[in-house]
Amino acid sequence: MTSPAVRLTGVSKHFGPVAANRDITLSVAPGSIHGLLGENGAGKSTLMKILFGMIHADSGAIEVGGAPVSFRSSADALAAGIGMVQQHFSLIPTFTVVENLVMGRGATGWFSRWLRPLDVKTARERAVGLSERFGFGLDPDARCGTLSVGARQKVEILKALWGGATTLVLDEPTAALSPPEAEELYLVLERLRSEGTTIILISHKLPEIVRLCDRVTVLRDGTVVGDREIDDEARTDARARAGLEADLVRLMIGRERPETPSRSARALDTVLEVRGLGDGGRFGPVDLDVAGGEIVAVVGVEGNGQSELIDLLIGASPTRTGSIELDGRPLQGLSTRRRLDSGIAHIPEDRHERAIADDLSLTDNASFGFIDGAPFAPTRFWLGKRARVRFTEILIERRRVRASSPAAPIGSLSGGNQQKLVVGRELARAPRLMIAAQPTRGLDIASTTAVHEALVGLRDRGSAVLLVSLDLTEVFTIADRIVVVRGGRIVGETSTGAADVDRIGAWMSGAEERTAAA
Amino acid sequence: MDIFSISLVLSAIHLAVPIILPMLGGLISERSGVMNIGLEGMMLGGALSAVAITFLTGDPWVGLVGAMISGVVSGGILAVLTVTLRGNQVVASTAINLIGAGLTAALVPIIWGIDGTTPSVPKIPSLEVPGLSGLPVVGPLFSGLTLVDYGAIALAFAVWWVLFRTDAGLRIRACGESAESADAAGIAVVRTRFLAVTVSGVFAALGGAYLSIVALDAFQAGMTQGRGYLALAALVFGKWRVWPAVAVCLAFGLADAFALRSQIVAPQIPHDLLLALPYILALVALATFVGRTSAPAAVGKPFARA
Amino acid sequence: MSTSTPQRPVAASTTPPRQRRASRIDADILAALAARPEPGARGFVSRFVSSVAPAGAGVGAKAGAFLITVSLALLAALPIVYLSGSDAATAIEALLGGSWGSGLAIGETFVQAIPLLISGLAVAVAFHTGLFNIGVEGQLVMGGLAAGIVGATVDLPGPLLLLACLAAGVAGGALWALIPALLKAFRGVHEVVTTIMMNYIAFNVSRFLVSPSGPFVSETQPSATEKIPLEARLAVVAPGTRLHAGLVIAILLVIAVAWLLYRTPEGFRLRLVGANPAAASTAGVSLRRTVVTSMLLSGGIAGIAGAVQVLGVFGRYYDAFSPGYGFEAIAVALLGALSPIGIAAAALFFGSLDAGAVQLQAVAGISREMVSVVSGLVVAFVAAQPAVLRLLRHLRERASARRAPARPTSARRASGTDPKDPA
Amino acid sequence: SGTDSTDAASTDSASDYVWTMVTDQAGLGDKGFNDLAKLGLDQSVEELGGKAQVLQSTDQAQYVTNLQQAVTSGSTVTTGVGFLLTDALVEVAQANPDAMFTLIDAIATDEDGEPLPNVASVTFKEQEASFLTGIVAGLTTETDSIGFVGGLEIPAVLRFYSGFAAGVASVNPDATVTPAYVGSFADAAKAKELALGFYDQGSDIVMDVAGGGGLGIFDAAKELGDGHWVVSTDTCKVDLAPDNFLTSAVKDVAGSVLRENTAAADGTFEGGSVELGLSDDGVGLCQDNIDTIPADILEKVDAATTAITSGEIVPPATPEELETFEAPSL
Ligand SMILES: Nc1ncnc2c1ncn2[C@@H]1O[C@H](COP(=O)(O)OP(=O)(O)OP(=O)(O)O)[C@@H](O)[C@H]1O
Ligand SMILES: Nc1ncnc2c1ncn2[C@@H]1O[C@H](COP(=O)(O)OP(=O)(O)OP(=O)(O)O)[C@@H](O)[C@H]1O
Ligand SMILES: [Mg+2]
Ligand SMILES: [Mg+2]
Repeated sequence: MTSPAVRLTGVSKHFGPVAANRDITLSVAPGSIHGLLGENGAGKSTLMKILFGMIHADSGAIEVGGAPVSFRSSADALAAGIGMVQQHFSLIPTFTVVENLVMGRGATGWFSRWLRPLDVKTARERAVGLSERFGFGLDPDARCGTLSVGARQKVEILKALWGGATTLVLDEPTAALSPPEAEELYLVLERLRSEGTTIILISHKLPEIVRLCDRVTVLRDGTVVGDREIDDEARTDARARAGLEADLVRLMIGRERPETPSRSARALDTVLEVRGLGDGGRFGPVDLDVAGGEIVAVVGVEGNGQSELIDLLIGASPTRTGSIELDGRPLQGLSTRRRLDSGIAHIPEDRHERAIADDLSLTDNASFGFIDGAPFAPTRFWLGKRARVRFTEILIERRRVRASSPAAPIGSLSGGNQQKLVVGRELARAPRLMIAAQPTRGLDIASTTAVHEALVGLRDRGSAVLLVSLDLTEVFTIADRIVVVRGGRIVGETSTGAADVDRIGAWMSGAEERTAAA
Repeated sequence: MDIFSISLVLSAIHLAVPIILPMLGGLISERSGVMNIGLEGMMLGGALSAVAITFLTGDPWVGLVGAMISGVVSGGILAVLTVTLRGNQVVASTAINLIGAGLTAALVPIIWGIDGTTPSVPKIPSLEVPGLSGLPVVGPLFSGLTLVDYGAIALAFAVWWVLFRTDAGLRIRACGESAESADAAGIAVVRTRFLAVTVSGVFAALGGAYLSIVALDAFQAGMTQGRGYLALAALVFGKWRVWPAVAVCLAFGLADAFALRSQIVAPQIPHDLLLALPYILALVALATFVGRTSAPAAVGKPFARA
Repeated sequence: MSTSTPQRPVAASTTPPRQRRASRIDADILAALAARPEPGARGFVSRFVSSVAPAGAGVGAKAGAFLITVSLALLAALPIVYLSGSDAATAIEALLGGSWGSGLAIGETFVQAIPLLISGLAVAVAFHTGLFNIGVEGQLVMGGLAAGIVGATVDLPGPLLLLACLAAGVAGGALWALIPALLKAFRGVHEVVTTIMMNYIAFNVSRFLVSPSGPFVSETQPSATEKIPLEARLAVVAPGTRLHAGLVIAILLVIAVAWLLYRTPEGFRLRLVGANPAAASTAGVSLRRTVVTSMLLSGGIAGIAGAVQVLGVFGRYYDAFSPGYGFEAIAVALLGALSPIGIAAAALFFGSLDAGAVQLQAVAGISREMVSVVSGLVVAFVAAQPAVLRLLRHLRERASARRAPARPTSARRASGTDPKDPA
Repeated sequence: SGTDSTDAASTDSASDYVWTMVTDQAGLGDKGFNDLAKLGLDQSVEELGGKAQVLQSTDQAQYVTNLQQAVTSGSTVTTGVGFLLTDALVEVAQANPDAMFTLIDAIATDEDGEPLPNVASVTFKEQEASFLTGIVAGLTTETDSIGFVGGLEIPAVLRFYSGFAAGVASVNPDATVTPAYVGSFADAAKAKELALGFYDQGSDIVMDVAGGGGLGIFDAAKELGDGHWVVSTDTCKVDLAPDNFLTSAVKDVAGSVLRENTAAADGTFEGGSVELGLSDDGVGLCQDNIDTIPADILEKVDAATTAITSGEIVPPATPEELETFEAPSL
């Protein structure tokens, strides 16, 4: 028996009073894909960062290829053949793809590091080579900030492989990918495995774990609660598969999988009416109607106009052509504040960028958009605090946010709990139209269900919901109608009941048009 | 008489170099993610050290080395405060400014027994470039500059080369854009920033030494007269890029030289307003064609591993 | 079926957008809000104070760290004391005696602290919005100049003239902040460079106006305006000292700024834009408007600082009356952790050093330059204060870990429990 | 350094005089009135005994504090140096009518403009001394172009300028004197570039009224070598550039401080104001290098001195007076 590619023994890590990892032992067979499952905050990323040398464990041992190692930094881990794709992008937006790839890896030795020009040419060739090998089609000189999320994820993978890693850690790599993109990634991972690379995959998506992994370890509250072999039977046989998934869910959350909300659409009057909408650039013209009591999902490969559509709807970018009407009242020309007041709510896609301010308290974060006028600001010179605290407590209760106190900075909460507060805040606007962009990205199963419940509840009370999502499972679970965007236009539309995944995939990738043209 | 002579250019260079050097220091530091508004204090340290060492050894070149050592010390202190101890970068820089201004002024009477201004010391001589200094029109340029002036441009080139052409530069800039990303890429963020901040002290100190043993031949309390802040402004103005920022420094130098000299040919214009001219022009330039500026993304944020 | 919300049409308590007096909010939540009991009643003062002091580490820990910091700094200053031929006891006695040793000394401490306090508030207001206003010095000078000019040239009865001078100070400072504000808001030009430029312009323009050929120079006193009538100045409030009514203005400003930042919608917007501009604009806050507001407020407050010096200390505008209050204010604001109360404490601390400096010179023979080194050391240790706080926390944890051997704490329990959570 | 409190006190216990001065913001090391006043203080200790005490101010708000501190610490005579201290000194002098003060470079008066009884205000007719330097410069220049570098445009600087320009005009009507300012009394690097500008534009003499910036003016002249002259102010500064130093318009601040202190020691101290000129030896031409000045020039200087002391010539003190000044022929 060969020694495991990676073995962690008795690893513990505390952050202040929080035990993120407790006495974890994990062994990964070489050339396998090993899944790591667990709810938000279970300690998956922490464990992998310890393996990658970015975090120092309080105790425990690491072996790589049978030999004990001690990593002082990720440089050591990289040198030992471990590459890692972080949960959050660790690319530098202002750098080009090549620069991101070679950064920190270019040269050794005083002279070549400080004086010799960086060999960009060779690096570029290598980048193009690697990119072609996996069919990524990346432009090595593009600035990463201009790339689509999918392309960025690809750069991250190249970066992890750049130094010739034999063990690759991927922390939720598909969270931001559309189904076709995720599919591409699966092929890459399978190919890497067949070439002998060991892969550790963290994910909240059970189907992909089952499809790819040879073995899976489940963490809960910082400890290992179980370990499962995944065989071909589970992959092929639907019953075996359902059984395995249920088993994993139980391990993860300690109870049965929560039920997904039912669908009971009853379309009412049109709430949102968009005609010929364009931003004067590559977006539009777009026509779109969303009725009350309806959830309409906008799907498409990331970067095909979803964020432009949202910005136009909320007034973050000016409407150049066309019109937007909410309950018959035109919105174009109104400021974001006025649009919120007219009944739009918005769960932004990138939580840290646009939905919350990490350093402010939960109370302040819950107050976004509620600070003018009653009930919290009866006059311009008074913004009450006690009422806002009570309001926050109500949100915390209703949305089951796990937080120590309304006064805690929201940055101290786990992502899932931050998201629950944001959802609660937006629901509290009693919106006529809810725009929910990737509302469950990175959330574990329980939190995802909670968000879905909220959106469905809103719909059932007669509001319109515009769901922008990459997660087709989510779309099929809660949406009533699906529109597909590509290149800034709507290229297909179907009711969920009649929807066909392959057809939607074809719309997204543009294959539909190509076949039509042919 | 014509004010637009080659000696105006020479004067502009003399006024620009003591801004260029600290600007380069600030650029290195900020590109690595540490805001350095302590350039002024570091300059004063360098100016005094240069004179003190020159006074002791009689050799201004050794004095220049002395200034660099003082820059290592002042930059090192800022690095300890901001990088090692993760203190607030603005507060730490302010401390450097206060200590720099106070200590240099206090040391003059302690070392020389007189207040304010030190005795004259040998200064770095200007360099006659054989052949070129005899040229018509531009000749004076090649006899009125010192090796340090050429050195400043060489250093600007070196900074540009290292920051934007080498592996080390990519590492430094990565630290300035996102310490976490740099860390994940295996870059030693703390070591890189420490080095960058220390080197920024050396550059600032050289700028101070330029004033005391190149432009002049003595140290005077407070002789930097806000050039450290001006360097900071030039750096931001130049959007944290080497050549645009050097150009801004040269423009400041030229505008200053022009404001000073235009009094000679046009004494009727209120000179206080003439002297404000460089700054007004800068504002106009900023308002019209310079526009949006954004700092390296990680500037001001201390970095700590979990 | 697990939808927890009852099937009821969405109801919002809201008025049409044009005559908005209320935020749009779910009627259900509004009802819950009304039904919910107040959280434990606390006195107004304690609530206000706790809201003014920023969240985070406990006040005790902060005060402790501050004391440690200052003690370390003074320890580090000892070599300077000996270098100056004095000894620790004399120096400390001189420093404390000169700043807190008598009514007169306390008055001096306050006189020195007032401009630092007010301009520290100016720096902080901008900082809260994420703006680094290095231009407080220039704004302060222009505020002082405007007050001095109005006081010397306008003919009004005393108290009215005083008000006019203060208003002119606000206007002068705000005007000087307007250009950087507009350039930042509409052209994205970094405020650091524009405010530095505005400083230099302020120094030159103000100097010109009171130069021999300038329009506002006094006939008897060079580089200054004419004196402001006594009745229009800030009166001395503590007889026998120089402590003037600027103190009242400073205290009012501390309250007003705290109020503004933590108790008004506008203050919320300022802090929100500082905390995360993209989130702010997504939440309907206009970045441009807020940036301009913040800079104007900052400049206006800086202008008051200048006006208060002119009206309370000098009785006329002097060129170069400010030794760099606006720059020192940056350290004061950050030392005070940007909270108004903290800034007041920090300003008093620097004021004590400035007032004590006189005795340090006269009694302990420590030169004014060395006093500046001592301030620098204090600031350096203040910069290192987070490290001190970390060290304290580390020591405490170590101590408690020794007492109670590690008990497993789950991530979940540590971050608070929710009784209704089914998990 | 800051305070010389130990100078003579221990040796001469018979006298417990405390001679105090309070500087303005420029402080010691200005090579101008602060340093000169300090010299007067040291001379007082030497001649009258007691001890000297210097209180330096970092900012304007400290003037009152420092002056009051001086009084409280038992200062015999407190000298305030510089016109910026006027308001503060008046305030403290009125609050301490029994204390004795000297004010240099300005006049202390009460609200009605009456001189204070316990303050000796000493001002100088800088224009008379600089008139003489103007004569030297006017007769020395070969290019008939003379530069004037001021720090800031303040009355004392203008007195130097007006007297100097008048002096030049009275001996060399063809020569021009062009004023220019650095914008600071402490920026030697800029002062140097300004002086270089003058020399580059054909001036062979530059007058330095730039305070600490003078260092730069001398450095410019040294760099250019022979034939580039500097006329200085306040003190003789031969040692800064022996080959380029032409002459200087000096102010006897030290003597005035000593005189007032002596009066206090003798019990003859009197308030009021004196304006010192050539006739009182309050100002004059630098004597340190007088032997290097050609005899024919010195002749003219002497003639002018006589004319000024007799009141025949009244050198202009402001640019306005300069406009209407009729240059006498000497
Ligand atoms: N740097 C840190 N400082 C303090 N606490 C931390 C830190 N990093 C993680 N934690 C805490 O440690 C616990 C484990 O976090 P970790 O990121 O490993 O979870 P995870 O399993 O990756 O969750 P997710 O699915 O949300 O990514 C959480 O309670 C988290 O709040
Ligand atoms: N930066 C900002 N972003 C968004 N809204 C703001 C901002 N500043 C002020 N406001 C809003 O403007 C109001 C004060 O300004 P103003 O009186 O001009 O507006 P208003 O009367 O509420 O609305 P209207 O635009 O209809 O006049 C505040 O009540 C606040 O709601
Ligand atoms: Mg994670
Ligand atoms: Mg209105």
